[in-house]
Amino acid sequence: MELTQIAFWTFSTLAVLSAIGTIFFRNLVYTVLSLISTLIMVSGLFFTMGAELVGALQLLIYAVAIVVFYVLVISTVPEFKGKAVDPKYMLLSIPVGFLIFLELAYVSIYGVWQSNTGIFSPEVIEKIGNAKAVGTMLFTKYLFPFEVASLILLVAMIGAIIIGRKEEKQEAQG
Amino acid sequence: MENLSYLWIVPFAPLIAAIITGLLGYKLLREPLSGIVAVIGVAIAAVASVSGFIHVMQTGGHYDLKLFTWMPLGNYEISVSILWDPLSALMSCVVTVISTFIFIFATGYMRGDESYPRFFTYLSMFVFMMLMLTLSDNLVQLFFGWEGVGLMSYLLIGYFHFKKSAANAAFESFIVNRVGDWSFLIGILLAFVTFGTLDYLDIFAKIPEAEGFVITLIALLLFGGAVGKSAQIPLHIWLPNAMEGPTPVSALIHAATMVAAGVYMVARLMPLFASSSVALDVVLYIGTASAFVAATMGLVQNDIKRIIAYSTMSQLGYMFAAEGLGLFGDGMFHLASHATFKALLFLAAGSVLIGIHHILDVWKMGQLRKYMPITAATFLVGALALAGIPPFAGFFSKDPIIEAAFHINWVVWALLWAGAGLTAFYIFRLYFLAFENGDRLDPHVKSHVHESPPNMTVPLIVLATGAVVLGFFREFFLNFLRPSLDPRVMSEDFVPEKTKILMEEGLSRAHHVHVPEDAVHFLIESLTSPLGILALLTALGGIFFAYIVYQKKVISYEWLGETFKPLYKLFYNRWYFDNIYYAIFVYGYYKFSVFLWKLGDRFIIDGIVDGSAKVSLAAGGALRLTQSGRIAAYVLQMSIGILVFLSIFLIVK
Amino acid sequence: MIPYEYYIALSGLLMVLGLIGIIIRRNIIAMLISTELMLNAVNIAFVAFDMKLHDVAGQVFVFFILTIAAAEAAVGLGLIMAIYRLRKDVSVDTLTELKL
Amino acid sequence: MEFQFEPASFPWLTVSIVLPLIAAGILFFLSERFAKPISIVISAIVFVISTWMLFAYDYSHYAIQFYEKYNWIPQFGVSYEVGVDALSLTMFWLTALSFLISFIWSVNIKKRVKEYFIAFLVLEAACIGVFVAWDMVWFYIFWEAMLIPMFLIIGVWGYAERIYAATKFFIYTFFGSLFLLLGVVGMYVYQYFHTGKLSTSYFDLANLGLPFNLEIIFFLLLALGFAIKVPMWPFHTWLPAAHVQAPTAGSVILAAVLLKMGTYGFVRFSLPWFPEASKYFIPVMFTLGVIAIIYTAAMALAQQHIKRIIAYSSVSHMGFVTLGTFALNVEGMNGAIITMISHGLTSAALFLAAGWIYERSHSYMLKDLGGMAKYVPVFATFFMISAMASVGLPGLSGFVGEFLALLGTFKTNVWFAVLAGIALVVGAGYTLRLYHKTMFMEELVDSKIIHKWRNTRDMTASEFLSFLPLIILMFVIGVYPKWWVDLINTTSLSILSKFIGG
Amino acid sequence: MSIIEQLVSAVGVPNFGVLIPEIIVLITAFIVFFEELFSKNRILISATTVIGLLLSLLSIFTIKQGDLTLYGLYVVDGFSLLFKLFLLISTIIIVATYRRYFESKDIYFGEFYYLTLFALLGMMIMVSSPNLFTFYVGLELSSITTYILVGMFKTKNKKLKDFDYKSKEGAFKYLIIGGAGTAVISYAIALLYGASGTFDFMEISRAALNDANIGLIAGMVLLVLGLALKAAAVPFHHWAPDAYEGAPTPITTFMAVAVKIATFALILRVMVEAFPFISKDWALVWSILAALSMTVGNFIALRQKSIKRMLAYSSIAHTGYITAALAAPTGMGFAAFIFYTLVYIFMSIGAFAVLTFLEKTEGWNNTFDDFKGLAKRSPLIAIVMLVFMFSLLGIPPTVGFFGKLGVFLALIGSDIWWLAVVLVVMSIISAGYYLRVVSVMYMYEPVKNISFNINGVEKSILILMAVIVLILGIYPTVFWGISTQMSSLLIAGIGR
Repeated sequence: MELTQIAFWTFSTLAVLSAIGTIFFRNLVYTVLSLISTLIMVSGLFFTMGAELVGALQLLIYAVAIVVFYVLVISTVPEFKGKAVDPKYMLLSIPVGFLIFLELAYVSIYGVWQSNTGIFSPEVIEKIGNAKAVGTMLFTKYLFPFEVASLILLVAMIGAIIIGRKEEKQEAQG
Repeated sequence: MENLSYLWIVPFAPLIAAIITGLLGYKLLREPLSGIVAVIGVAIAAVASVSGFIHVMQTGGHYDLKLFTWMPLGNYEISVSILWDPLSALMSCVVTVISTFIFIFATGYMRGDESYPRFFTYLSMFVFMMLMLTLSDNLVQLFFGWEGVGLMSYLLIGYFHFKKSAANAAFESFIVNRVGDWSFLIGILLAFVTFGTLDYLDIFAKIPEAEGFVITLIALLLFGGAVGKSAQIPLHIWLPNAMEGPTPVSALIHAATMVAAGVYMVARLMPLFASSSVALDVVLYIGTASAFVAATMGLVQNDIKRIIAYSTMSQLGYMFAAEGLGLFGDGMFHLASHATFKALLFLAAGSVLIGIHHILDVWKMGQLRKYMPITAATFLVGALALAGIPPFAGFFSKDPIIEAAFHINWVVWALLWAGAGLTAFYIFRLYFLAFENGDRLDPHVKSHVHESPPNMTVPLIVLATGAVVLGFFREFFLNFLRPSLDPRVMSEDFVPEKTKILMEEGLSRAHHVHVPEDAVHFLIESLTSPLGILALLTALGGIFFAYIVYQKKVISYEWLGETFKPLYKLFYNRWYFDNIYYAIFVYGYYKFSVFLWKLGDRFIIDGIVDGSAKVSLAAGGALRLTQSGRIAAYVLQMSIGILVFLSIFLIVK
Repeated sequence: MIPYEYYIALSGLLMVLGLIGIIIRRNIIAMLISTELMLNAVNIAFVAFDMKLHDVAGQVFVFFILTIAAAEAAVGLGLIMAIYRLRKDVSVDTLTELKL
Repeated sequence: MEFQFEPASFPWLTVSIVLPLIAAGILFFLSERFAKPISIVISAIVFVISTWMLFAYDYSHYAIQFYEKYNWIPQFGVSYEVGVDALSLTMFWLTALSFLISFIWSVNIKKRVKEYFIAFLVLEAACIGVFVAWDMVWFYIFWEAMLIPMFLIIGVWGYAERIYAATKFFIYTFFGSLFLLLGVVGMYVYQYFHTGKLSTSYFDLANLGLPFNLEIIFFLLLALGFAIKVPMWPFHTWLPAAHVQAPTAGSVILAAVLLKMGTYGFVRFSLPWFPEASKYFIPVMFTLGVIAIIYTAAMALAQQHIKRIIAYSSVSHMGFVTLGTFALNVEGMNGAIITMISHGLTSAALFLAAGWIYERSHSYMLKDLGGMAKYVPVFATFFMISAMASVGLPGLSGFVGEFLALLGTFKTNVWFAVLAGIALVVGAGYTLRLYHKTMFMEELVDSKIIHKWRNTRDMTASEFLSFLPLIILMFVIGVYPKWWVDLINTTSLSILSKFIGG
Repeated sequence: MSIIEQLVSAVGVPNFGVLIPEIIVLITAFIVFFEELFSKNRILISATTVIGLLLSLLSIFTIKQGDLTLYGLYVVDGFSLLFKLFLLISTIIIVATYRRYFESKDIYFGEFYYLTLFALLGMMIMVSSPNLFTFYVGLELSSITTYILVGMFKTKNKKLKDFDYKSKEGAFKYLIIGGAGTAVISYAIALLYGASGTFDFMEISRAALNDANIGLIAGMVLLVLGLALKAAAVPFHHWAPDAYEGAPTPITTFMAVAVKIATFALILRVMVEAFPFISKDWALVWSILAALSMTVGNFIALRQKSIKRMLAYSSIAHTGYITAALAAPTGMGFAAFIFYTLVYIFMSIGAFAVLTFLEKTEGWNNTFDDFKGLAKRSPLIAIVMLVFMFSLLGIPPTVGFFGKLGVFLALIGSDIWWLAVVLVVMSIISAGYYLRVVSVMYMYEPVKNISFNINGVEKSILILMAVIVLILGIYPTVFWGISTQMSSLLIAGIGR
C-alpha cells in the first residue's frame, strides 16, 4: 500500500510537472522531452495500477514512435523565434482551465462510479495475466474496432505522406 | 302612376346625351353637333318634366317610381327611384328649363373651343346628376347626385385646366364640398342607424319614434352638407373662385341649380328639419350670416363674375333664412326666381365677356350699352330683379322673406334688410361700371366689341322675360308647393299625422307671419306698409348711391375706400376667410403632413425597420470578430463553452 | 490504496493542461504536442476505471486512443511540414489567413 | 360552425392553379417570343374560368363550392383542399382579372421578357392558391411561395432602389408570415392535445373552442402576419418602398392582389377562429384602421412621387377594410369585401396610370409632370374615373364599399366612423392633388415637357384594353352593387355567425 | 483459461453478411488505391468509385433489418440503413462532381477518391454504432480522413498557391480543434464508462435509469459538447468556416453534407439510445447550443463577401435549426430532426455544387461580386441556385420549409416557445444573406464576361437536386413517413 501511494504521488507529480513543462518550455526539444517524461510517468501510473500491456504500449508507441516523428520534424524546422506562449491568452486560459479542472475534479470525486462489474477481477488477471486478458478481448470481442483502427492508421499514413511530401515538379516550377 | 312612368326620361335623357357626346363627341360629332345633341337631351328632359309638372299640378299627390334596386342593406333596399311631387317637379322644371336656355347659350358661348364636346358632355352629365339629386326618394341617391354634381362642378370649374387658377379653384371647390359631404354622409349613416331606412317617406313616418336630439343631429349633419354645397359660411370660399369656369357653367351650376341643391335638400327634408327647432335656428342663422357677409364682400370686388357670385351666395343665404324662418315655400320660390334672374345675370355677363374677349375686371369696361344693347337691357332687368325692385321677380320672392323676418327675429331682419341694400348697391355698381360710366375700354378691344349672336341673345331675352313675369306667379307657386311643404295640406301617406304634430311645433314660428300670397296684394301692401316702403327705399337707395358714386361720381370711390379703409380691407379680403383657411388647412396641413412623414414614417417606423437591419449587420460585424483566425482564440472560446455548460449542470445538480 | 477518483482527477488535470497548452502555445508544433497530452490524459482515467470495474475494456479503449493519437500526430506533422514549406514559419501567426 | 361542401364536378380550381405553373415551366424551355401570347392566353383562360364560376356560384346558401379534397400528408392530417365561398371566389376572380390585365399591359416590356412572364405566371398560381386553399399548410405554402416571384419582379424589373425595396418587402412580409406560421402551428398542436385529431384543415381548426387567453395569443400571432400584409399602420413602410420600385404590372398585382391577402386573412381566419379575441381587439383594430386612414392620408399628401401617393392611398383604403371587418356586422363585412374588390380595381387602374405616365415622361415626380390632360384625353378620362372611384364617388365602385364599411363601423362605434369619414376629405385631397399636378396646370409646366406631351401618343391598344375592363367594372359595381352584395351576403353572414348568431 | 474460452465461445462467429455495403466500399477504396498507383486514368478512377458506391447502394437493399452483429458492436437497423443509403447517395453525387473540378485546378487526383471512400466508411460505421467503441473509431476514421481531405489542395498551378496554403491552414485548424474535441469525447466516454461500467448504449441507458449521478451527467454533457464540436455548433464551430473555406469545394460539399448528416445521425442515436432517461438534460444543452448556433451563424453570415464562407456560416446556422429539434425530445422532435437532416442533403449539395461548378472557371472566387448578373450568363445555374437559396431560407414550395415546419411543430408541441421564436427571428435574419445571393444573381449586371464550362452531367446534377427540393417541397409525404417511422423505431429500440 505504502509503495503504491508513493508511486502514485511521485508519478503523478512528475507527470503534472512535466506536462506543465511541455506547455511552457520555449525550446521545442525540451518540450518534446518533457512530453516523453509525461508519457513515461503516465505509463508508470499504468504499471502501478497493474495495466502492464497498456503501460508497455504507451512507452513503445508514444514515447518512442510518436516522439520520433516530432523530433524529425523539429530537426527540419529551424529553431522557433519569439515568445513561446502568448501572455494574453495565458491570462485568460489559465483561470478558465483551472475552473474546468475544478469541475472535473468535482465530478471525479463526487461522481458515483461503478465497481466490480466485470469478470476480470484481480485474481483472474493474476491467473491469466493482463496482457493476455487485454489481448484476448482485443482480438475477439473488439476485433472490429481494431480493424477499423488499422484503417485509421493506414489513412493517416497515406495522408501524412500526401500532405507532407515534397513535390519535385512543383519545386522545379517554383 | 302608370302614366308617369315616362318620367324616367327626365334624368336619363341628359345622361344619354352625355354618353353620346362623350364617346362620339371628338371623333364624330365635333363642334356644332355635340352641342345640339346636348340641347336636345336636356330639352327632352325639360319637356318631360314640364308635362310631369302639369300632371302633378292637375291631379296633385305624389308618385314614387322605383326604377331598380341599387343595393340591399339588410331588410332595407336602397333603390334608384323618382319621387315626383310638387317640390321635385318644380325643382326639376327649374333645372331642366333653365338648363335648356343655358345650353343654347353655351352653344354660342363655347364656339371655337377645342374641347367643345367635352364641355357638353360635362354639362349634360351635370344635368343628369342634378336630376338624380332632385328626383331621389332616398338619401343615398340624393348623395349620389350630390357628389355627382360636385364632381361635374369640379370638372367644369377646372374646364380650363391648363390655367393654374382654374385648376386650383376646381380643387378647392371639390375639397370644400367634400368637407360638407363628410358631414352629410355621417348624417346619412346616423339616419340609417336611427330609422333603419333611408327613404324620405319612411323617415318622415318614423320621425316621432326617434329622440329629439337625434333628429336635430341628423338634420344638422345633413345641413352641414348643404352648407358646403350651397356655399354658406363657413364653407363658402369655393364659390367665388369657382368663377374660373366658363360662364354658362357659372350660370347653370354656380347660380341656378347646383348651389341651390342645399336649399332644395332642406326643403325636401322639411319634416325632418321642421321637427327640430334647433336645426331651423341653425339654418336661419347660417343663412342670415351668409346673406349679409356675402353682400359685404360683394361690395368691393372688381371681377364681374365674382360680384355676381357673391350675390349668389348672398341670395342663397336668403333662401336658407326663409327656410329657417319656417317659410319653406318662400324659400323655394326665391330659389326659382333667383335661378331665373341669376342665370340671366351670368349669361349677360358671359355675353359681355364674349364681346370684350374675356376681360373680367369691371374697371376695364364701360359704355358697353352702346355696343351690346340687348345684353345691357337684359342685364339691367336681372339687376333690378336682384335688387328687389318691383315688379321684377326678385321683389316678390325676396321681400316677403325680409318682411317675415321682421315678425320673427329682429336681428335677422336687420341683417337681411341691410344685405338687401348692399345687394342693390353692388349690382348697380357693376351695372354702371360695365355698361354706363366713362369709356375705359381698351381701344384694341373696342374695335371688336359687338353684340352677341342670336343663340346667345335669345336665351337672354327669354330669361329676362321670366325675370319680369315670374314674380306674379307667386301665389300659384306657393299653392302648388303646399302639398309638399305645408303640414296642413300634406297628404296622410306623405307625412303621417304624428310627424305633422312635430312639424307644426317647429313651424309655429312662421304662424304669426302675415304676408299676402297673391302677388298683386303683396305689391300693394308692401308699397303701403312702412316695412315694405323701407325695404323698397333701401333698395332704391342702394341703386341711387351706386349711381352717384359710379355714374355721376359725385362722391369719389377712392375717398370712400380711404375713409372706410378697415372695412374696405376686411371686405376686399373676404373677411380673411381664405387666408385663414389657406394657412391652416392647405399650407399648414401640407407642412404638417410632410413633417409627419419625415418624423413618423421616415424616422420612427423606418428607423426601427431599417435600424433593425443595421443592428443585425452590426451584430454580424461584432460577432464576426470572434472568428479571429487564431486557433488559440477558438479553443479558448470552446473551453469557456465547456466550462459554462458543465457549470450549468454542476450548479443545478 | 489510492482512491481511483484521484486518478480520474489527475487525468482531468492533465487534460486541462493540454487544453491550456493549445491555447497559449505560439508554435504550432507545440500546439500539436498539447493535443497529444490531452488525448493521453484520458488514458489514465480509462485504466483507473478498469481497475475499479475489474474489466479490461477500458484498456482496449486506451489502445484505440493511442492509435488515434498516433494518427493525428502523423497527419498533423504532415500538415506542419507543408505549412512550413509554404510559409517558412511555424508560428500561429501564420495561421490567420482564414478568418472573419 | 357547420360547413357544407359541394364537390366540384371538375377540378376547376386545381386547373386554375396548375395551368399557370405548367405554362411557366414550358416557357422556360421556349423561346422568348412565345412568352407574351402564352401568358395572355393562359391568364385569359383562368379569368374565363373564374368569371364562369362567379356566375355558377350559388349564393342562395352558404357552402364551400367547387370543393376538392385529396389526402396529402396523412401523418400530419394535411390534405389538399380547395374550394370557394363568395369571399374566396371574388378574390380569385379579382386575381385572375388583375393578372390578365397585367399581362396585357406588359406586352411592351423589353427587359428579360421570358423571365418576367415566368415570374408572373408563378405568382398568379400562388396568389390564386392563397385564396382558394382551405388547408392551412397549403395556404401557407401559397402565401409564402408568392414572395419569391414578387421579390424577383420588384428586384429585377424595378427602378433604382429596387434591391433595397425588394429585400425590405421580402423580409418584412416574411417576418409576419413566420409569426403567422407559429400561430397556426400552435393551434394545430393545441388541437392535437385537446381533441387528439391531426388535421390542418381550416374547418377543423375553426371549431377548436380555444380558451380566451390562447385565443388572444393566437389572434395576435396571426394578426401580425396579416397586418403586415394588409399593411396596417405601423407595419406599412414596406409598401411605399415596394410600390415605388416595382414595375407597373408588379405594382398592380401588389396593390390589387397582395394587399388583399392580409385583409382576406383577417376576414377568413381571425374572425371565425377567434371570436372572443376579435371582440376584445375591436378598439385596437379600429384605432389602427383609423390611424391608417388618416395618418397615411397625410403621408400621401406629403409625397412627390406619384406611385408613393397611390401606395399610401392603398394603405388608407385598407383602413376601411379593417374597420369594416372588425365592425363585426354584416354591413361592415360586405363593405370590407366590396372595398377589397373595388380597391383592387381602382388601385390597379391608378398604378397603370402611373406606369403609363412614366412610360411617356420617364419621371414619377410631380415636379416633372403636369398639363397632359389636353394632349391625352382618353387617358385623362380613364385616370379621372379611376381617381374618382378611388375617392369614393357614388356611382363608382369605391363608394359602395366605403359606405357599407362606414355604416358597419358606425353601428359599432360612432366616433371611429366619424373619424374615418375624414378620409372623404383628405382622400379627395391627395388623389386630386395627384391628378392636378400630373394632368392639369399646363401654365406652370416647362414648355419642353409640354412639347413632349404634344407629340405623345394617347393610349395604345394594349394599354387601352388593359385599362378598359377596370373602368367598366368600376361602373358595374358602382351602378349595380346589388348583385355583388347578394353574392357575398351569405358568406358574410356565415363568417360572422359567431357574432351575430346567424 | 476457462474465462477466456468462455468468452471466445460466447461471442460466436460474427455475421459478416450485414457488412456487405461497408465491405464493398472498402474494396472499392483499395481498388481505387491501386488504380491510382498504376494508372492515372481519371475517368477510370471516378467510374470505379461511382460503380463501387452504386453496388454498395444496391447491396443495402439486400440486408435484413434488425441484425446486431460483431459481438454487439455493430447494429444494422432501419435507421442506420436509411442513413447509409443517404450517405451513399450524397457521396455518389458529390464524387461525380470531383473529376472536372480537380482537373481544372490541376490537383492531386486519385487520393481524393479513396480517401472519400474511407471517410464514407467511417461514417457508415458511425451511423451503425450501438456502442461507444464503434462510435469512437467510426468517428475518428471519418474525422481524420476529413482532415486530410481538407488539406489536400495541392496543385501544380502556380496561380492557386494561395489556395494550397489556405487548405493546409484550414486542415490544421480543423485537426487541432477536432483533436481537442476527440479528447473531450474520449474523456466523456471515460466518465460514462466509469459511471455505468459499460460502453454499450443500451446498458448506459439502464445505468442512467438507475442512478443518473453527476458523473454520468457530466459524461453525457461532455459527450454532447464533443459531438456539438463535430457538428459545428456554436461555440464549438470555429473550425468550420475556416476549414470549409480552405477545403477544395467538392470536399467542402462532402463535409457540409455527408460528414454533417452522419454526425447528426450519430448524435440522434446516442441521445436516444444511451440517454433516453435524462432527455431533459441533454435537451437543455442542445437547445442552448441550437439557439447560439442559429444566432451566431446567421449574424456572421450576413457579413460575408465570399458565398462559400457564407454557406459555411449558413451551415452552422442549419446545425442550429436541426439540433433545435432535439430540444424537444419527443417522437415528433426526432422525426423533425431526421427529416430536416435528410432534406438538408439536397439543398446543401445543390448550393455547394453550384459553387464547385462555377469555381472551375478561371478567376472565379465565389464572391458575391463574382455572382453578379449570373442569371444573364447562365439562367439555369441562377434558377437552381435560387431554388437552393430559398430552400435554405425555408420558403415554400421548397423542402426547406417543411424542415423548419417540423422543427416548429416539435418545439411548440413540447411548449418550447422561446426557441421557436428564436428560430423565427433567426430565419428572418437569414433572409438577409440568402436574398443577397438571389439579388446579386438576378438584379445586377454582369461585371466580367466569363463563359462557364458546365457539362451535361453537372447540369443534370443541379437540375436533379433542384427538382428534388421542389418535389419534396410539394410532396414531402414519403420523407415524412420515413422520418416518423424511423423516429418511432428508434424510440422503441426495435431495430436492435
